[in-house]
This record gives sequence, C-alpha cells and structure tokens, in this order.
Amino acid sequence: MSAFTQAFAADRTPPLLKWGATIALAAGAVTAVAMSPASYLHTTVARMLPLALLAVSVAVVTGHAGLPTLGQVAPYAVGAYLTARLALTGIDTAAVHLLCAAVGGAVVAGLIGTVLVRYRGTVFLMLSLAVAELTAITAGQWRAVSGGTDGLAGIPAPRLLPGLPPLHGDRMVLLYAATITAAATFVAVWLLRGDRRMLLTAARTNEDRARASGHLVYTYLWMVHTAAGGLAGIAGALLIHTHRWITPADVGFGVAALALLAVVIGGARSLIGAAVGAVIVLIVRDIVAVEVPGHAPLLLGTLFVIGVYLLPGGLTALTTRLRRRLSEGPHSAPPAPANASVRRTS
Amino acid sequence: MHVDTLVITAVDGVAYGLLLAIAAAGLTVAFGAGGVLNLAHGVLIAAGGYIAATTTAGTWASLAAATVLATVAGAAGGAVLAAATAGLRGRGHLDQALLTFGIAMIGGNLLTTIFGSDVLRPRMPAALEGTVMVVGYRYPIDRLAVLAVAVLVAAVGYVVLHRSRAGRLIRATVDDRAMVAGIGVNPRTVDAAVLVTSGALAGLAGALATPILGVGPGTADTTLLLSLIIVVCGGFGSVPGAVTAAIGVGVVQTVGVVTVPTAAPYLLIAAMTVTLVARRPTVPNGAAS
Amino acid sequence: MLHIRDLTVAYPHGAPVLHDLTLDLRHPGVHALVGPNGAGKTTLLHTLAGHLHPRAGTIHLDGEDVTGWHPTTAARAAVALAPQGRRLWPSLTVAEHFAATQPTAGRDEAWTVEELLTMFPPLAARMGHRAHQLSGGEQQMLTIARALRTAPRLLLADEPTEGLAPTVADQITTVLQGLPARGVTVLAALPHTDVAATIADTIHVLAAGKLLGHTHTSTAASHLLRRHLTLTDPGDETATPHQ
Amino acid sequence: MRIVHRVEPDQPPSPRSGRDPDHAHGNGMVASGLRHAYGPLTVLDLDTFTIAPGDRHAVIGPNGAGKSTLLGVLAGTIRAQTGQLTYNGHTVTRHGAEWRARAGIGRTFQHPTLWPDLTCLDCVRIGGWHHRRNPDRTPMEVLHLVGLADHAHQRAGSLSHGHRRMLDLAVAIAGQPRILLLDEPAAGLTDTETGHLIDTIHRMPSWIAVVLVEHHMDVVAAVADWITVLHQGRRHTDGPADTVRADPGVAALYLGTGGGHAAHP
Amino acid sequence: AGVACGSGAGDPDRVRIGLLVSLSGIYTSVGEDMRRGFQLYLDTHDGRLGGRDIDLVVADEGDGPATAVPAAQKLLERDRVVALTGLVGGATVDKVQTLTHERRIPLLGANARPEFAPVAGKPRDLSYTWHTSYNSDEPGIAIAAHIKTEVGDGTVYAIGPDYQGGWDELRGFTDTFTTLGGKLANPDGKTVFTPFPATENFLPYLNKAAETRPAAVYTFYAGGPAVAFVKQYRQSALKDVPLYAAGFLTEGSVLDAQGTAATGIRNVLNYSPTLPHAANQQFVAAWSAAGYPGQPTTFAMASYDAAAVLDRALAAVDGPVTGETLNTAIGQVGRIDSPRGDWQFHPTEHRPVQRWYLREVRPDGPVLSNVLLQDLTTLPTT
Ligand SMILES: Nc1ncnc2c1ncn2[C@@H]1O[C@H](COP(=O)(O)OP(=O)(O)OP(=O)(O)O)[C@@H](O)[C@H]1O
Ligand SMILES: Nc1ncnc2c1ncn2[C@@H]1O[C@H](COP(=O)(O)OP(=O)(O)OP(=O)(O)O)[C@@H](O)[C@H]1O
Ligand SMILES: [Mg+2]
Ligand SMILES: [Mg+2]
Repeated sequence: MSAFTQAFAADRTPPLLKWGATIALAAGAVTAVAMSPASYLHTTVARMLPLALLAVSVAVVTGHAGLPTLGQVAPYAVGAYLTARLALTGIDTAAVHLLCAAVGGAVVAGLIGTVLVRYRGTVFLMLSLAVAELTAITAGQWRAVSGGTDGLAGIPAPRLLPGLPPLHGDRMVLLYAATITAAATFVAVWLLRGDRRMLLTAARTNEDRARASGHLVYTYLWMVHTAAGGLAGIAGALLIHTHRWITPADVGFGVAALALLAVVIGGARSLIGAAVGAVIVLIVRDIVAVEVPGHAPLLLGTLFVIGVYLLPGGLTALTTRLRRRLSEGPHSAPPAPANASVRRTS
Repeated sequence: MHVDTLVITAVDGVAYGLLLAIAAAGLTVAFGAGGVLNLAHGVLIAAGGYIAATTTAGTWASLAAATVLATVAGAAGGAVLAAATAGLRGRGHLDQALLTFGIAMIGGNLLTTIFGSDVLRPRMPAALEGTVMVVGYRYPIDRLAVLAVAVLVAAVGYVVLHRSRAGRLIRATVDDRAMVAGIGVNPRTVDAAVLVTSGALAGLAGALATPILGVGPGTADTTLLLSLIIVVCGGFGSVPGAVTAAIGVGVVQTVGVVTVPTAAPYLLIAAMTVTLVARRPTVPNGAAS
Repeated sequence: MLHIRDLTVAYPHGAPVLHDLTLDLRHPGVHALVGPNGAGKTTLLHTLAGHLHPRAGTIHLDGEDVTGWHPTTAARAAVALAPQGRRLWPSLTVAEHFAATQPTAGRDEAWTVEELLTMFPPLAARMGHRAHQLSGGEQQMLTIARALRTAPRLLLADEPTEGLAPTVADQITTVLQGLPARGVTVLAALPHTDVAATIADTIHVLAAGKLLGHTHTSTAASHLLRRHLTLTDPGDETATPHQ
Repeated sequence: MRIVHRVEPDQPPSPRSGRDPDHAHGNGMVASGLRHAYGPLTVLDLDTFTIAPGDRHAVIGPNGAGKSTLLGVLAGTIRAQTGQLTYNGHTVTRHGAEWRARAGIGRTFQHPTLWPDLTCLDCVRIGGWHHRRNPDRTPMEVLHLVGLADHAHQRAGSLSHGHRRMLDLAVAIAGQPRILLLDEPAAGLTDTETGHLIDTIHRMPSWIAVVLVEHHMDVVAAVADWITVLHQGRRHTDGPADTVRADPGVAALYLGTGGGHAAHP
Repeated sequence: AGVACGSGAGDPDRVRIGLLVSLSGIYTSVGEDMRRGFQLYLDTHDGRLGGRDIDLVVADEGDGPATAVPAAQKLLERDRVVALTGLVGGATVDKVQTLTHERRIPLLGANARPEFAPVAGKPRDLSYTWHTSYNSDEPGIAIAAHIKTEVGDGTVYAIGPDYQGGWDELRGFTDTFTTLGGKLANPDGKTVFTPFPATENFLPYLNKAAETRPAAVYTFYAGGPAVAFVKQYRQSALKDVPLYAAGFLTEGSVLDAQGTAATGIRNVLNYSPTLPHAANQQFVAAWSAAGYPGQPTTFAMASYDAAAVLDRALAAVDGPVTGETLNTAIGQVGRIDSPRGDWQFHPTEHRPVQRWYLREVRPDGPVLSNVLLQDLTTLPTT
C-alpha cells in the first residue's frame, strides 16, 4: 500500500526526459548565441542574465510562497555592491564573489523576511515595494559604498580561479553568465519539486488548515524567502560580472517591477518560465526597441498587453496547452479522475 | 523651528494631503473598493493634466471647460480599461497589474508624443494665482481652492461608497461576483461603472493638481506611487481611511521633511512601512470558524 | 412550471456530472432533491440558477427556454439560489447585505427586512457585524434571508438547514412549507430523506448524476437509494431504474 | 513527544470514567478561566473545560453560542483574551495552532475548504506529514476509512460539499491526534454518510478524546457520553448525555420549544 | 570586442555618427533639445560635416545607464559609428565612457559631465572623451563672486535636489562662496537637499528657509521640479528675497510653464539666446526658421557645437575616418566660433574654456527670456 502511495506522490511525467529536454533547449539557445559572430549579441544577452536570475528568485517567492514581491532587489543589491566592493579592493575571484553575494543576499532576505512573511497579498506587496524604494534610496545616499546616485563604473573583471586571467572576452562572459544562471535556476527548480512544492502549495492555499495540521507556515515561508534571497544575491554578483558598473536605479523599483512582470509573463510558479520571461522583456527593451528610439515604453507596454491576452497563465501554461493538444490528437482523452467519483459513492 | 512656521507648514501639509487625496480618489474606487489593481491610474491623471494645461487660458470659463473635458477624457480612459480588464476577471491581481502597467506604458508614450515632453502648467484665472495671509503667513489661494474641492470629493465619495447601495454592490462584487449576479445585478456593469468613475476622478484630479504641481513625463509615476500608498495605508476602499492616509502623507512630506531633513528621503516610505506593519497581519483565506 | 429535459452538465475540463436528467416541477409546491453526497444536487441547482451551463438538454421555465441563461437574468426572472457553503460577501455587514439586496422588480411578494429579522433573531443582534464575523449558523441564516429578500418565485435552496440549531432548522422548514401559499415554488436539496418527506410534495432521488425517480415518502426514497447502491456497487453502473 | 499507538479499530468507546479533572491534568487538556470577547460582545466565558483521554464529549448550543470559538481556542487558532490552558501538564496558553497540532490536538473546521489544488491523497499526506515515517495508517488507508478511496486522485477543490467534510476529517485523523476536535462533522452529510461518520468515530482508538460540536442530536446520541450545553458563551448545563438530553431546560433552549436566540447585549 | 574600423560600407565619404539622447522618460525634453540642436547644424550645412555625408543614427538613452548602455552598445557595435555624441545624464556618460574608450571611439558629450571616478585606483583615461558643455560645478563657481558682491554681509540660503547633479551644482557655489568669505544662511552651514525626484512640494522648505532671513537664495533645479520650485517660491514667505540660480532653473520650456513667477530670477549659464554675437543671431534665426518651439537652449546650443566640432575635425581628417584619426583631429580643432561666443577645448580636461554669463528673466518682446546682463568670468581658469 505504501509503495502505491509513493508511486503517486512523485511527478507522473518521466522527470529525466523533461529535464533533459529543458537543459538541452537552454544549452542550445546559449550555444547559438555564443556561436554567432556578433559580439554585440554576446554582451547584450549576457547582460540580460542577471535580471533573468533575479526573476527566478522573484518567482520562487511569488509563485511558490504566494507572496508577490518587489523586495528581492534588496538581496540583489547586497550581492551586487558586495561583489563590486570586493572587486574594487582587489579580491577578484568569481567564486568568492558568488559565495559572498549568496550569503549576503540570504542574510538580508532572512532579516527582512522575519517581518515580511507575516503579511499577505497587497500589504505584502506594498511592504516589499517599500523595501525596493529603501534599497535604492540607501544605495544613492551611502556614497562611500555605492558612489552616490551616479553609481560605480570601471569595476575590474573577475577571474574564474585565482591565477587565471580576468574574464574578458564577450563570449566568455556570456558562457560564464549562462552557466551560473542555468545552474542556479536548476538548483532552485530541483529544490522546489515534489513534497516541498506540495507543502508550499498547502501553506499558500489554506494557511489555517496547514497550521491546524501542525505545519509551521511562517517558517516555511521564511525559509523560501531567505533561500530566494541567496539566489538574488548571486544574481547581483552576476550583474557586476556582466555589467562591471552599477547605479542605484539598477537595484530600484523599476527593476523590481520588471522582474515581477517577467514572472507573470513566464507563469508565476515556473522558474524557467520566469527566466525566459525576463529575457523576452529585455530583448524587447534592449534589442528591438533600440531600432525605434523613443518608443521603448510603447513596445514594452504592447508586449505586456499581448502577454496578458495571449498567454493566460504565462508561458508555462502555453506549453502545457500545446502538450495537451498534441497528446489529445491520436488517442482519446485520458479518463478523468472525476468519472469514478461521479459513479460510485459509498 | 518657530511654532507659527510649524503651524503654517502643518496647514500646508493638510492642504497638500488633500490634494493627494483627490489624486488617490480614483484609485480608492478602482483598487480599494473595486479590487482592480489599476496601474494606469497615474497616466489618466497625467492625461487630465495635459488636457487642462492645453485648454486653460486664464479665464474662469476655460478653467471650467478644462475641468469638464479632463473628467470626460478620464472617464473615457476608464471605459477603455474596463473593456480591457473585462476578460481578466478571476485571474488575479498580478495579471491585472501586467495589463494595466502595459496600458500605462503605452498611454504614457502616447501622451509625450501628443503633448511633448515639456512640463506644462495650466494658466489659472488671476484670482487663483495670488496668496492670502494665514496666521501671518502667506498662503497660496489655489491650494485653498483645491482644499475645498477635496473636501467636496471626499464627502461625495463617502456617501457613495459607504452609504449607498452602489458602494455596497461594488464591495460585494469583489467578494463574490456570482452572488451579486444572483441578486439580479450584472457584475460586469458594476465593474465598468467602477472603472469609468475611477477614470473620471483621475481626470478631474489631473485638472486640479496640475496648476499646483505641473504635468510632465514624470507625473504619471509619481502620482501612481503616492496614490497606491494612500489607498493601501488607508485600508482599501475606505474614504475616511484614504483621507487620513493622504493627510498623513501630506504632513510627513511637509512637517516631517523640514523637521528632520537628514531623514527626508526615507520618511515617506518609512511612514508607510510603520503604518502597514502596525496593522495586524491578516490572513486572507480565513477557514477558521 | 419548470421542465428539464435530458440535461447533461459538466464542470470545465471534466466529464459530465449530470447525465440526461429529466425533471418536471409543479407550481407552486415544495420539491425535495435527495441523494448521496456527490450525487449532483448542488450541480443541478447551480445549473438552474445559471451559474453552470449545460452541455446538452433544455430547461424551460413557464414555457420560456432558459437553457444556459446568465445568473443575472435568472435572478431578474425571480429565481433565487440559497447556496451551500459560505457564499456571502465577507466584507459587508448584515445590514449591508439587506441594503444591497432588493426585491425583484414586479414582485410584490417581498419579505420585509423586519419579517426576516423576526424569523432569525440572532441576525437582528448582529446587524453591524461583517459576514465573516458571524458564526456558521448565522451565516446560513443570512444566506437564506438574502435569497428570500429577492422575492423569488422559484427558490433553489441547497441544504438550507445545514449548521442550524434544531429550533432554527424547524423554523426554516416551516417557512419552506409555507412558501407555496405565497406563490413560490421551492426546490430544495435536502440531505435527509425523512426531513424531505415531512416538508416536500415530491422527493426527487438523485444518485451519480442520474435521476432515479420521484416519490413522496421517506421509505420509498430510501428504498430507491438502497436499490441504486446495491446495483451500482463496484463495477456496475448501468442499471438505473426509472420510475 | 510523539507516541505511536497501534490502532485497535474494533474497540468501542471506553466506558466513561466520569468527569475526572485529575486524569485530564496528567494526560489531557484543561482550560480554565477562558474568556473571549469581540468588543462588547462576550462570545466565550467558561470557568473550566477539561478533556481527558477517551472522552466522547459533545458541545451543543444555539447558533452563535460560542461552540466554534471554544474549539478555536482549544486548537490555538483563536487566542482567548484571558484564561489558561494546560496540556499533558504543560501550560500551552501561548502556543500556536501549529505547535498544538504537533502535540496531538487535531481539528476539523465548520467550513471545510482544505487545499483545493491538491489531490485528496496529497491532502491526507499533508495532514499526516509529521508522522510520515511511522504512520498508524497510510494515507490511502485513511481515505478508505472515511470512504473517499475512490476520490484519492481527485482535486480537493472539485469535491462535493459532503465529501469535502469527510476529507477534512481524514486530514485530521491522519495527524494522529490524541484529542480530536470536530466542528459539526455531520452537517451536510446524508443519512448513509452520517452513519458512516458515526462508525468512523466508534472505530477510533479508545484513548483518543473526541470533542464534538454538532446540531444533529442523533449523532450526538450515538457518539457522546457527556454533553456540555453552551449558551451565550457560558456553560448552560453539562452532564452525562442521557441526563442532559432529558433536561427540559435544554429542550426549551435548544431542541425546539422556542426562544433560544436571545440577543446578546 | 570588435574595434570599429571605417564607417559605412563602401562609400568612404560617408561617415556614421551616433547621437544618444533621452527620447523617453523624464529627461525627454532635454534630449529632444539636443537632437534638434545637432539636426539644426546638419540641416544648415546640407547634411554634411567636413565635406562628408553624414549618417546620423539616433538612439534612446531613456532614464539612465540601464537603457542607455545597450543602446550605446548597439551604436558602437552594430552601427559602427565613428563618434558618439549627445548623452543627457551624468551617470550615462560615466558608464558609456568605458565602452567608447575601449573601442577607441571619441565620445563627444554635449551635456552632463560627471566627475569620472577612478578605475581600479587609476584616474580615468580621458583621451577619447570630450565635452562641449561644462562641469556641473561651474555655474556655481562662476556666479559666487557676483552674489558675494550683491549680498555684501548678508547670508545666502542654498537649496537643491538630492542627487549627484544637485550635489555638484550646489558644491560649486557653496565652496567658492565660502572661500570668498560669504556665509550661508543654512543653520549648520550645509546645503539643504530635497529628495529627488520625489519632492514637488517646496513650500515647507521655503517657509523654513524664510526663518533664516537670508539676503538671497541660491538654487539649482531642472525640469518639473524647477517649475514647481519657482511657482511656489513666489507663493512663499521668501517671495521678495532675490533668487539666484544655475541657469537650468529657467532654461527652455520650463520658463513658459513658470510664467511671470520667474520674472526677476538671476541666473548663470554659458549661453543666453540674447547674446549679441553674429554666430548666435544666426543660430537663433535658424532655430526659428526650422520651426522649433521657443528659443534655443544651452542644451541645443551645446549639441549644435558638437556638430560644429565634428564638422571641423572631419574636415581635417585625411583619408579614411576612424575613431583614432577623428579623435586626433578633434584635439586640433582650435577655437570654435559658437553661439555662446568663442571657446576652445581645455588641453588636458577636454572641455570648453568658455565665458559664463549672468542672465535675468525678463519679458523680451511678448515672451519671457533669459536676458543677458553681463559677463561673469571664464572657466576653467588655467
Ligand atoms: N468545481 C468542480 N469541478 C469539477 N467537479 C466538480 C466540481 N464540483 C463538484 N464536482 C463534482 O460533481 C459531482 C457532484 O457534485 P455536487 O456538489 O453537485 O454534489 P452534491 O450532490 O451537491 O453533494 P453534497 O451533498 O456532498 O453537497 C461530484 O462528484 C463532484 O466531484
Ligand atoms: N471575528 C469576530 N468578530 C465579531 N464577532 C464574532 C467574530 N467571530 C465570531 N463572532 C461572534 O461570536 C459568536 C460565537 O460564534 P461561534 O462561531 O463560536 O458560534 P457557534 O456556537 O459555533 O455557532 P454555530 O452553531 O452557528 O456555528 C457569534 O455570535 C459570532 O457572531
Ligand atoms: Mg451539494
Ligand atoms: Mg460554529
């Protein structure tokens, strides 16, 4: 009986296949860009990845913990400024940066989380907006660390390992950023599957019932928030590694909003969808819109509007719908579980 | 700081707060009461402001015409939003946010294309441009006029939202649409009415606020943010709450910033945070009973 | 008054929950709908009130085809639903529930608020409370009061006595029994066949989305149900006798 | 903390050991001086309330009497304004619902909503999460117990109302409670299902304490051996089931000779 | 990183220039002015600079580096421009400078010039960085002595927006003013900074400032806040106190919005549309003839001059135009006969050595204008 239970506890689609497909797709896309001779493309795409990773972190909090957040820019900022300061003082090993940024981001998100996870819905959203605003204001005011409202520029390139040459070539930076983004995303996806996902669904959809079954809802949400902070910290380090400059606006409300909207476009609970959503938004803003100067807001706005109408439930829902349509073709529909319940009541 | 300066600053805080209350009025209806997270609110205000700035000519008649025109344009914008969000019912605030944010970006871009990127200001009748003496200090007449209009708007808003059947139906529609249909009221009509009213109020706010603050490319974002803060701090759809919150914001932005100037950049956000944190955490899906 | 022909209803993306259901209601009168949990009682009532749209079949009300109508239209035609579970407006007070709900135009059979409050004294003492602050039973009372306030001519009551103390439950059943005299047709889903038998003119027995037949005694209804259960015990669901 | 007992399904409820506060002090729950008010409205005012292992205790009373509030206070969902709660000899007044649930106080809700997006099986797994390594019953067995085995893979959100109530019970049972607080478990159940519910309660191990809030007197009669009648948050009567049911005062207040719903001040 | 070589494919006489200005966001008005200035020079010179046909590629800077850098990247790497000009914001210049420098493309900024922070401890190499504008602290430096003379022993109240631009503008004034022996009216001797861009209500600040009974007020605001500030100044207790400002307070379209409230404000800038030079009269006439609104601003003028610099530099380049050859030529353009009067590049700092003017807002015919009062000084002093 218990084996039977476990068989159904797991995801019913063969996980290896799904994962393999996703990884292959991501790798393919990156390789395609990296193989292209246009170094313009390399830099531009590499610069999208920090925001993509930030969006993943936002998706974790928004989709899985059910707390729509603009506040992940706080750990993002911590990761970024930590990395920038380390690099400017001569510590230029990427791994050290990433580690410090992850820890710093997690610590800050953990601290903020102790207050924030007690709130829900719009109140949480507004509190996280306050966090975003405070982050940007602090970054602007704390001139010793941040260089003021004009920010920092000319941050030295990181080295992958001590002794290796600095990470300079556009293609190399792209490959490095893509690897880190993909790895961090997949770790997050891996951590949020199966039972953890189920527990978070329970905590999110009926908190009182979850409590009455002994689940420490605040603790769950706090842990998710903190871990997502670590992810945002890594994204911040990546921001410095790909841009080598930073201004307070890069860790402010605008970026937070973009990340949250990317999550909605991607489909709130899908981390990979969030990353893809962020990349789409930035492609429109940084590649398409530069062709029609002055109308970037128009294009982005149109993207959002189209996104809402064409992709209800986000990109992920689209793939599910496509898959359903494909599988429904030759075979008859699988028996719905509801059937049994209609006919037999004991 | 001298006491009487503090008094006049406090008075100004209240007046400024009431100006913000007008700006937030539309959002109080749409988001606070009607549950539509309308991020295009700021753009409607800016549109009203631009219309007022381009139609006024320093006469009372043109001022009246501008106010009416701005209100009508706002209502039309609200109707567009109503049509756009109609298909999104039941898909949550984030989808609404994405849509209205997109519309706001498009609208903002169109406004700068049409009206240019300069900061504009309506030309007011001379009688409104001057100052009067309040407790020995000069005080602008236009702000006093806005104060009067704000009190009027708040009073009407209070009666409609809290004392009339319409207000109850709006809140009922947010709570359970199907049951509103079940008593013979079409919830879609309620939705549309909410957004059209909210848009009209936004247009009106644009016409009233631009003489004091001017209207330019940054207007939409600033007013949206302040309105959001007011609506959320005021406790969603409560007119007295929103007015109190607006006055609070006004006072923080006047008395607060001059008494502790070093903390000025943080004050507003900090005040909002304290207000929200002080409120008892509420768990929405209350299954307990 | 109400004629349902071959009604098939399914939830979105689901298999049908009601199959080929045919039912006629006399006017006015009290009609009970009984059947096991999950039989489809709620589904049927929601379909009649317009909240669910049938996949097939027709519904006629007083000769008019009302299949798949909108809940607003249904309400304006004086069809009221007192739903199961909490379908109140949590942020409205009891008084505001009454203020928002108005009798259907053209119906003078209205219940005044005073009448309703005399019927449910606990509500009178809670006029300023929001719906989510009411006890379970008080919420149930308000649900029924709201439905009555719309002055229905067809009242669809889904387990109207659920969660009510015996005294109040008795009162409700008395009210339901008295409704036909005021020109109201009642279709009530009732979990207990004996209750159904005491108040209803006819008892329609529903199981697994199919109508097993109608009767007017508790024993006959129970018998129908028992027979259905034995017949459809695991694996066999074809035999559904119609009376 | 966790004591695992094997289930002895066929044992009938233990004969009452009478009201035995001492026994409850050591092994059960004792509430004293509970008072809870919303503004001027006192909804709960109880000097003592004890639950001892093996109790089959029904709480009845008119609508709005404070029954659900009492359960909420015992389970930790509602924090009473004044009063003391001890459980197994420890003071738990300030412990939240999560803690109490882990310590063995399970409950159902008057309005069951569960987790609409999860399957019934997952719901039960979440209910029994803290015993997942060493469960008395597997989740599937729990579903069998309440008669929902056929619905194991159906979304909880698409269950009918009655089935949802059974699932709520299943989730509570999966938590392996030592005290089970049931809020109107039979409301909305049909005759057959009510019988099934009574069976299920009968088959519970005898050391489990069941506190039952219910309006269906036949269920109360079948299950409870001790009844407390609440009225306006206060104890109106309490005593052995038969005595209370025969009490004319209770009948007048509650069972139907009118006038039970006096308005609170 | 690809080093841009040559310009447009094929035709060696065609030269591609990138113009990066804000066409969306809150700085649009400045960006539009700069585009008009550059375009005006092109249009009045048959679309040719230095005898070569010009492909002008315009890109949108947006609100700051986040949007500006991708746009700059596109200009540099896809369009392969041989020079980049425009750039509204200081932060943008700061970030884009590293890109252009790496690729050996001259950056010819026509507006903000930030204090370039050192890179990795070393001062920034500015050999490929030029500006036709000014340093943000120069207006304040230029007017300080004049204000000192005017107020005598009186104090001056300093107030400005809380961001890098505001800090620089006000520092220029306060440092010079106090060095000259002047005293600030501000209680602790420190400038009051108002949150930017959040503050639009200046009344409380102004009423508080009035308490210090200053002999004059010095300020810097631009755009929307400038309109609000001036309007509210005239409604405050400071109404009759002389107001001095960096010229941006009343420059361009904001002056129309301010209306009569701006009358009498004395301000300092490197340009006034009422300058009597022939070059200026020509410029102003061309501006009106092109149908552009109002009078030309310093932003338009600096961008116009950027085109003039490129004109002379391109004329001096022999053979193919590359970033290197163009940059060398820019270093040798010598004196520019500009609407603001003659100026030339400072040999090491690559920004204009130019005269600063005192202006006053006065009716000039039917419209208000920043009317030239007097020359102040020439900066930077070498
Ligand atoms: N939202 C839904 N989506 C899918 N299926 C549903 C949904 N609601 C109910 N069902 C299914 O429809 C069937 C009938 O449900 P319905 O609620 O009508 O039963 P009922 O007779 O009212 O039962 P109860 O007495 O328990 O309320 C059930 O098998 C249930 O699983
Ligand atoms: N949050 C609240 N605010 C104000 N009053 C409340 C609140 N919650 C409950 N009440 C009131 O407290 C009283 C007791 O409620 P409770 O839910 O305990 O009643 P109950 O005995 O369970 O009744 P029922 O049998 O109807 O479920 C009710 O009159 C209710 O109106
Ligand atoms: Mg039902
Ligand atoms: Mg209850």
